[in-house]
Amino acid sequence: MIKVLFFAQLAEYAGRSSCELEYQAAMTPRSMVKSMVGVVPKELTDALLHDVAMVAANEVMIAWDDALSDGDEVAFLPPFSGG
Amino acid sequence: MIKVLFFAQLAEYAGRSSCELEYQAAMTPRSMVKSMVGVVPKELTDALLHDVAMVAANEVMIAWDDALSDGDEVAFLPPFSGG
Amino acid sequence: MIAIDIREHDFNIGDEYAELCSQAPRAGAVVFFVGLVRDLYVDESDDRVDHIELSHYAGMTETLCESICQQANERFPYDAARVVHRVGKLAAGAQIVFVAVASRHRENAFQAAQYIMDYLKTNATLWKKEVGSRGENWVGMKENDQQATLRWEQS
Amino acid sequence: MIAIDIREHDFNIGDEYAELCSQAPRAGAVVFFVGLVRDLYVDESDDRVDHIELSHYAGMTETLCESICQQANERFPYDAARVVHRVGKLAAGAQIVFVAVASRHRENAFQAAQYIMDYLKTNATLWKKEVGSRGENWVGMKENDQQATLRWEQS
Repeated sequence: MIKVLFFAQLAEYAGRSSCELEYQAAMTPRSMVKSMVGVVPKELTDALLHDVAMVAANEVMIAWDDALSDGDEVAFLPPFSGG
Repeated sequence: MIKVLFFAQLAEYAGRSSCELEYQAAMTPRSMVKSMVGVVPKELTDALLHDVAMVAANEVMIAWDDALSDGDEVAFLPPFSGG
Repeated sequence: MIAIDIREHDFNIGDEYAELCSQAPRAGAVVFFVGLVRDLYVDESDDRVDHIELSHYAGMTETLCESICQQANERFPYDAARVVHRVGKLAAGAQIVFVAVASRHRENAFQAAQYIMDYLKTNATLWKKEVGSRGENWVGMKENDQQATLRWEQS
Repeated sequence: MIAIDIREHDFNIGDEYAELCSQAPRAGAVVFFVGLVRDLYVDESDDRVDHIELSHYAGMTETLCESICQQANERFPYDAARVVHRVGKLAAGAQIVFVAVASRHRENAFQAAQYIMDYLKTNATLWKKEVGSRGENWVGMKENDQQATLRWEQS
């Protein structure tokens, strides 16, 4: 299983702040989002595929095409605006 | 009359923090200090003539050869070290 | 000595200062930054922000802030640093963030505090939503904040 | 709004912060600097400073500090600035100086606070005597303080 976290506007688009997905061989953040198209709100996949969100796996920043492992916690992170 | 103020190590050399001097025509800070030689402690005139003290008249910085006026408050200021 | 606290409740400047000083008994210089919720939008028009809502990635935010403070310490060695960042609903005028650095010398304290603030804006998992006369809007990363970070990388 | 206070008694950081904020209700960023009496000499040897004695030219110091704050405001506009500088006998560890700037934006607050501190060191009629294991010594102007001021004149 992969635990997926959404933050800020992405959580609003998703209507939730987290979900769980079945792990698939050779899964990457990009392939995961593509597999969500049509299943989750269109705003969410549009934002993830076309906007500038970043991705973390287990609290470490990774690239959109990095391989994921079963059990990972994957977080989609919109541009930061703290401080 | 000219009121003269000494600060920090200059006050210690002078053994006092202020004194009064008779105003003389065409008096400048430099001519005033030269007229003090032999009258005040040597450490004071040495420090004033050879060190890097600055001079203020009536709380405004002036040059060593600027003319003074009767009634001025003249202050000799060692290098600053606040903060 | 680095301390990071991401929390909902407010902070007291006097208490935070005392805590920092207790961690840095040889320091000669302390620099603090406090960020407050402004009631203005970025364009400074007549519209007004009523409050902001700050969310974050609990755990990762603390790790990133700690890492930013360590990087600051490598460039501008200091004795102690302290970061408090609030999350949740914060009204206009409220305190958002406190960054303080205690160092032997003032130049390092100023530089480290500014470095930490600049990176906190661009590299920590915190998100701000403005709620006011323009409705609800997530704040994007500001270009001048990105430039502030770039400045450190080029110098 | 500029406030200058040269005095013997100690200051409380929380109170000074509250006072500054009350003068700058629209500020989004506050930067403070606090300078403390170090027990080390400038060469950081094993010798120890017991206390310092700070004297000043009453009246002129306030005028010069006000002028430094105005110059900072011309270069880095801010909403309010506050300078508290103690004089008299101050033990190692005591607070000497408080400089705080409240501004709309953090860059100006950082720059103005640092500008004020740098000029306060080199351009205000304040003198420090260190008393400790090396006896009594008047502190001269430090070369790196002069360089810090020059940096603002060249930029």
